[in-house]
Order: sequence, then C-alpha cells, then structure tokens
Amino acid sequence: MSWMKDTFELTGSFLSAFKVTWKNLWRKPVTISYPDQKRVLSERQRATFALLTDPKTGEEKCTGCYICQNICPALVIKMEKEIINERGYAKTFYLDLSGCIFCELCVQCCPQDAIVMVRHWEIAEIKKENLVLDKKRLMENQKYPFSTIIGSKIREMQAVPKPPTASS
Amino acid sequence: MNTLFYSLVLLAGILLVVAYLTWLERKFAGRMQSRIGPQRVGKPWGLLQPIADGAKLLVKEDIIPQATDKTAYNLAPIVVILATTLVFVTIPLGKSVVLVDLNVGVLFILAISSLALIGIFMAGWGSANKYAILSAMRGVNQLISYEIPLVLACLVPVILAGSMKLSSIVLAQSKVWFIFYPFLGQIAFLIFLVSALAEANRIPFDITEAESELIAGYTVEYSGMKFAFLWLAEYIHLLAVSLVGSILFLGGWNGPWLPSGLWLALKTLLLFLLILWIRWSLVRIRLDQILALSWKVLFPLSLATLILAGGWSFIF
Amino acid sequence: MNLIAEQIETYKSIIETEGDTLLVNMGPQHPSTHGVLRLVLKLKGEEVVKIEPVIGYLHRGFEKLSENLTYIQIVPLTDRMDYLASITNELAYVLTIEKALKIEVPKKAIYLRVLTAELQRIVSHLVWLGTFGLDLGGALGGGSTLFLYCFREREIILDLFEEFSGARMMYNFNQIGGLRYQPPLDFFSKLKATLPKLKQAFAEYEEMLQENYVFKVRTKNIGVLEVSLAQRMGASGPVLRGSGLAYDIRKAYPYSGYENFEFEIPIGENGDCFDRAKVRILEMKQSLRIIQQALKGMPEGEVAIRPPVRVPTAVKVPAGETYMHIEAPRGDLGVFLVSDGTEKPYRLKWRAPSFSNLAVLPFISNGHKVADVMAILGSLDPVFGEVDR
Amino acid sequence: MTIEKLKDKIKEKFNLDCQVEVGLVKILVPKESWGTLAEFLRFEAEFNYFSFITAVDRKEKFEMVARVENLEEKTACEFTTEILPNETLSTLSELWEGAVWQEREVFDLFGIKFENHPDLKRILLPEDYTGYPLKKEFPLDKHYEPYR
Repeated sequence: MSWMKDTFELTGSFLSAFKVTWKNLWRKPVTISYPDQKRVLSERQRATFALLTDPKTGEEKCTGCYICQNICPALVIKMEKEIINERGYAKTFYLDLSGCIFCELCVQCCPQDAIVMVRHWEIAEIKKENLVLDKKRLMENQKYPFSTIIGSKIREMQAVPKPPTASS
Repeated sequence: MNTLFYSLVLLAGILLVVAYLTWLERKFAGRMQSRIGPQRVGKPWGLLQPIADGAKLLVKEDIIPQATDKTAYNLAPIVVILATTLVFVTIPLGKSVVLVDLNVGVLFILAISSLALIGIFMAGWGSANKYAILSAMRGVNQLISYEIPLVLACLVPVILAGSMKLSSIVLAQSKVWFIFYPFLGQIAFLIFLVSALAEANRIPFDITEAESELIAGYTVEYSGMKFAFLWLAEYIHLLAVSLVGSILFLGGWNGPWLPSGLWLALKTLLLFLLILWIRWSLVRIRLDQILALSWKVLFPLSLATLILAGGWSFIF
Repeated sequence: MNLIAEQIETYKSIIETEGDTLLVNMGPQHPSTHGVLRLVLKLKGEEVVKIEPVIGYLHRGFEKLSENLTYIQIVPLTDRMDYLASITNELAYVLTIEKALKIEVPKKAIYLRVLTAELQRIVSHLVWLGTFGLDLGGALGGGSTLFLYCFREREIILDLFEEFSGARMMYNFNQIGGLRYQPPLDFFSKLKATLPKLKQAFAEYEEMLQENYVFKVRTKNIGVLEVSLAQRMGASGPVLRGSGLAYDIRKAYPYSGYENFEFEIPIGENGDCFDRAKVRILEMKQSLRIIQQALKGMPEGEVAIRPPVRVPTAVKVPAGETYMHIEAPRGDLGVFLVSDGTEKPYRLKWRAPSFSNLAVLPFISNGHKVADVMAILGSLDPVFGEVDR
Repeated sequence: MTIEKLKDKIKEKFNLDCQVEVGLVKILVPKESWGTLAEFLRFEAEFNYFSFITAVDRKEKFEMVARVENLEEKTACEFTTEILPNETLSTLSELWEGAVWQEREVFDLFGIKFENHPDLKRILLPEDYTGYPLKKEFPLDKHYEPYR
C-alpha cells in the first residue's frame, strides 16, 4: 500500500507548509515603505563623497596631492593642482560616481582627511553627466552627516577599541 | 430587455468582484510573505490598485508579433474570457437570484468551462512561440486528465440531490451540507478542489505558465488588454470554482442566523482564501507527476466515490 | 486548404525541428537562469535530449584587469567576482598575497575573518535556498514565499555587515595584512542577539524542506552526479559533498585558523538535487556553530599588522608562483598568482568553483524533464560573476 | 601514493626532477611527455580531482600549468610545461572531463590549441571575436577592433 503512505505523506507535507505560511501570516511585515519611512543608516555608511573645508579657518583641506587619483582602482578621480601661497590646492576635482565602486580607498589614503564619504544615498540622477561630481558639488556635500571612517581614523580603528567613556 | 439588463449588471458585478479579488490576493500574499502588499494607490490600503492596474493595461500598447497566427492569436482571449464568464449565467447567487436556472446546470457549467481549454490552445499555438506551444501542450494534457475526476466529483452531489439543477442541489442541502456526509462528502470535495485547481491552472498545478521554465506560458506574447483578458479569465474561473464549490458541497446559501446571500458570499470567500493559501504555500509539481496524480489516484478514487454515492442514495 | 499549407510552412520556418526534437533557447534573459546564462535545449516532447550552456555574458576581463592594477587596488575588485559571497573572494585573494609575502596577521583578524566568512556563507546559502525555491516554482510559495523568507533573514546579516564595513554587498573589508577596521563596539552583542533568530529560521527551513514530500518528489533522483565524475569535473563544495565525498578545504588544508574550530562536514548519499540541498542547509547550521565558537574565543588586540596603505605601490610580491585555495560557499576557490617582483601581478588566475560546477550540467541533466533542468541548475548554484569573471 | 614515492616513481619513469612541498609536487615536463605524464598521474597516482589548467604568457613562450589533486590523500600535483606560440598541446579532457571547459577558456583567452579536444571553441568571449586578450601583446591603450 505504498500509495496510501504517499498520500499520507503528501497531506502531511501540505499541512506543514500551511503551518509555516500561517505562522508568517501573523508576523509583522518587515517592509520599510521607503519615502515615508527611512531605515537607520550605519555610522560607517558609504554613499557619496564630500570634500571638506577646515571648520576653523574655512580653508579647503585638499592639497591636490594626487594620492587619491593614483590609488583609485576604477580611475574615476581626476584632479589638477595649483599652488597659491606655497600651499597646494585642487584647481579642479572631478569624481565620476557612475564609475565609482565605493571601495573607500581614496578616503583611506587621504593624508589631509580632505575627502570623506557622507551618509546620503539618494544620489540618483536622470542624466548620467550629473553623476560627475565637480569640486563645487563635492564641497556642497559637506552639509550631510559624515561617515565615521576618515583617513586618519582608520589607523585608530585598527587598534584595540576603547570602551566609551562615561562622559560620552 | 430585463434579461439583458440583468446580464449586464452581472457582468459588471463579476468584473468588479474579480478586480477586488486580485487586490485581496496581493494583500494576502503580502502578509504571508512578511510584506505589506499594495498600499500606495488609494491610501491607506491601496484600495484603488485594481483600477490603476486596469487603467495601465488598457492604455498599454497592443503588440502583435509578426509571426503570429493572427486569427487564433486575436480570438484566443475572447474565447477564454467568454467561456469563463458564461458559467455565471446559471449559477444562483441567492434563493432566486439567477439569470437562467437551467435544468442541466451542472452539465452546462462543466461543458462551458472546459471550452476555455480551446482558447488556451489557440493562444499557445497562435503565439508561434516555443514556450507558448510547450505550455499549450501541457495545458491540453493537464485539462483533459483532470476533466474526468472533476466531472465524477461533481456527479456526487448530483446523485445525492437527484437533480442537476443547482437550486435544487442547494435545496437538498438545507438540512445537512454534502461535505458533512461521512467520508463521501469530504473525499468528493477534496477531489473537486484538486481537479478544479488543476482546471484553473493554479499552483501547485500551474505548469502551463510555469514561470521558472516557460516564463509565462501561453500568455508570453500577449500585452495590453489581451493579456488582461487572459489574466482576468483566470480569476473569473477561480471565482466560479469557489462559487460552484460552495454551492455543490458547502450548502450554498443555507445557514442559520445570517441572510442567505451573505452566507453564500462568506463561503465563496473562504473557499477563495483557501485556494490562495494553497497557492502561496506549495511547490509546483512536474507535468508527469500531475498526470500520474490524476490517473493513478484521483480517477480511481472518484470512481469509488461515485459508486459510494450511488449506494448511499440507494440505501437512504 | 491553401491557407493551412501556408501556415504549416510558416511554422516549419519558425520552429526549428530536427526529426521530432524541438530546439529551445533559454536565456540569457530568463526568469530562472540565475543571471545571464544561455541554455540551448534540445527537447523531445518534455524530455531533454541535449543541453548546452553558453556562458560569457558577464565577462569583464577580470584577469586582464588584475594584470594592470596593483596588488592593493585589486582587493575591492575581487568583491565583484562572486557578488553573493564577497568576503570569501577577498579572503582568498588576501590570503594568497599574505602567503606569498609570508606574513602573519594578528589573531583577532584571523578570528574576525573566520566569523565574517561564515556569516557570508550563510548569506550566500540563503540566497541559494530562496532562488532554488523559485526554480522549483516556489518550494513553499507560488514563486516567491520561501524566497522572501530567505531574503528577510539575509537582510539581518547584511545589516550587520553594514554596521561593520559601511557597505551591504561590496565590502572591501579585508586588506593585505589584516582587516581595515575593528568592528563597532556593539557589533558582537548585536550578532549574539541575531543568532537565535537565524537558528529558528534554519530549523523552519529544514523541517519545511527535508520532511516535505513535494520537495522530495521534485528533487530526489534528479540530476544524479556520481562522485568519480564529480571529481574528474573538478566540481567542489556542496556539489561534491552532495555526491558523498567528505572533502572540505577548511578541514583538508586549514587556512586562516580553521584548525581551531570544531565543525562537521555534512555529506549526501546519492548526489542528486535533494542531497545538494540537504548539504547546504546543514552547512548553514555548521556555520552557525563556527560563528558561536569564534564569538566565544574572540581575542582582544589589533586587527592589522600595518597601518592602511597610502600609495598603490606599497605591496610588492617577490617573484614566484603561489597557489592558495579556500572553501568558498560554492566550493574550491583558488587563486593562482604569478608574480615578477613588481607591484602588479604578472598573472592572476582565478579557479572559480561555479565555473567547474556549471560544467557538470550537461552531464547530469540528459533524460530529465524541462522543469528538472531548472531544479538541477538551481542545485548547482552558479553565480555568473564568478563563472564569467 | 605518498609524495616521496611519487617523486621516485616519476624520476624512474620519466627521468624528471620534482620540486616537493608539503602535500604538493611540482613537475616541469617537456611538451612531448605532457600527455603520458597526465595519464600516469590520472591512473597510477590516482589524482582524480581536476583543479585547473591555465597558461602564463612569458612573451616568447607560454607556460602551461595544470593542477590535479587527490582528495582522499590530500596530495596535489602541479605540472608545468613550456610551449612556443603556435604550438599545440595534447588535451587532458580525455582523462579529466573538467578540462573540457578549462581548456576552452585557455584557448579563448590565449589562443593555445589543444589536440583531440572534443569541442574547442570560444567560451567566454563571443564567437566572432578576434584576438586573445590575456596575451601580453594585446593592446590596452589603443582602440582595438575586436569583431570580425
């Protein structure tokens, strides 16, 4: 009577499948309805870039040292250097987000902490040209919250973590 | 004139109900899968979603591929939707709410609803697409094999009630619903449900549009309103299955306390939800396994049930 | 009459027939080819007579690209190979360079690497399970129920990865000589809190699939791969273990401290789709075990032997050949490095497990139905970023 | 077969010196005995598992590397040969089926032809592609017209 056994097993498996879907019917949906609700971003979120100015002096931090241009594996950073008052500046700075692979190597290698990633990911554009960030737009991006990963901080992040002090 | 008016009302009613059944399915499936389902069009619950879908499908470009057999391709959606909609002519929706209460109601329903098969085959063949042809072949295989258990299962209430008229079948259940007849009722109902699912091409029997291998089966080359027809036909068929199932086995509008129309609606809705639940919980079975299930299990079982029903009506 | 004759002529030209076989071309755009695979099927009715996979639609010239980038720049690119298991790719590459340079990384880095690699294995297998459900027409779900359940669980782990590295799929997280950062302070407590959830989910899946008659009917005795053929084909990972050979590089050639962890190698019996699925589901549980051990024994300390590099030419590998292979979620992921003493690799060959596993498909799917081909393909679990490189 | 024994056997049979590491034998074979050595490795030394075959472009010659493993005994063998461009090599696909696709890949990217290969055609690149991109001479910086 193998078909009897088969039929019983069949019914049993149907019931077990029903059980799982039934259980899930009463669970809360995990969907986040995007424009109404937004998910909490992690502190190390990599989304888009910003060039920083020094908050004290108001000067640009970038010295135009070409390090980020050299390390970029996707070759999306292009810059030109100019020297004013014996200090280097980036005359132009282009970052092509359409080719960027978000590997964070440019942030990691920046000796001046001038380029950082910001936690603002709504960067979709209708035109591809708009994805090329020039210096002005990179500077504007400072208004968004920064990712906690900054060139000089990576060294600290590799060391033994300190527990948060009571004051903080 | 009256008949024409009523039939138009019926048609509009069917379309409206079916539209909201699709909404119900999406909402139900969403909750089952930890999602929300439609919610944007017509807040808060996405109540206008079916209308938006319909509008979208109406204004879509109607693409007719060059290599198609134009006659068959264009006619197929009409045949399918006609065959599925005509069934409602004889289904009573309440004590005397029926367009034509045919003496051979059950026979009429079975005969007309299997006409949809011809439409499906026309769609598959007319599309001149290999996936569509494979799907049409599968559809013919499957529908022919499931026609017999379905008919035999439907004959059980007919024998028990002694009539093919749907209203008298409901009348015969005024004391005990047929599903509560020991063994006989449950087995017949199960066979009916399984073969009706197969007829309606629902999971686990939806091999005709098995999206994992045949993409969309016979609907693969359709777009716009023609696709909407084929797609609506599936849901109309489901509605018909739920209605007929609740009339033949669940006692129709019989029931205490509540008004009769509400009872029928409630039973139909429950049956429909059961079908949805099956759809969203089960795996698709392969063609040969489906055929084996039909010929090796359901066919002998339904014959046995038929004999049992004959004995039952002979004794009592 | 004339019309019918005309019709027949039309269909003759449309449907390419060879005797009574039908040639069906599936893909590269097809719902269940897992990306961009093209299958040329020769069908006799529903039965598959011949099947030929055509690959290369996702070829990005990875090996050529590597020859023109420095060792440091390659690390983020390795993420894009097997995009469902990025960390294991990084790990394979980084371990190769470390082997060639003969450097040892701090103990905490080793533990974190094991931890993340096992989390990644779970993520990868969850994606496999969901898509396998889709291939079967929804094991538990008309198309997508199981898929969405798996992705719900995967999301939890991806959120953890995001906390750790800031990215959800392409992490760039290992570096030559360690990891790029310490985990955030609350990472371990969050991970500990998720483990019971995962455990419960796996129990649900196991019950759902292993005891499920319909699932068994669809997968048992389908696509039987003999163990000798599997070896000769170079099939590895769950595909090889499903055929009954308990070979796991984590045990056979322990790397990155796997010798310190206790786990079992689940194996199958017949080498059919069911066994491959079973192996993967059991493997997820073993991964959980390893994660628990890693959490328990997690040492304190630094995670890298050197500060982050600032120049792309910082790493130079002495001339020679190095081969290193690790157990990726899909099997034996090998990196064959030929270096010439400069800052760029002379040749970097990736021995991709999916490539060898996919080559098995024509050998095991003949004589099965069309629907089974999809089940077999799903059970081989190819990822086309890796097949085509 | 242990590594040491294997080393002696190869010395005796082929008069070749092996480089031995832990669980690994590296052999440099002349092109002529590539096939016979492979046969020996497959049937007598029982290296059943085919890991990969690849080529390295050394500009004036190609270095062919194949790796096979014995999974039960956890030993592996990497055998290498050197061929000139335009030379062919006997196929391994009769001994290990896994070599079919791997050799197609080598043919695709390096243009090395294999004798008696059952199905030698391009695998990753389109069939009407010309040129072999993993060769060092493949131009990177100038416009290249890849299709026929």
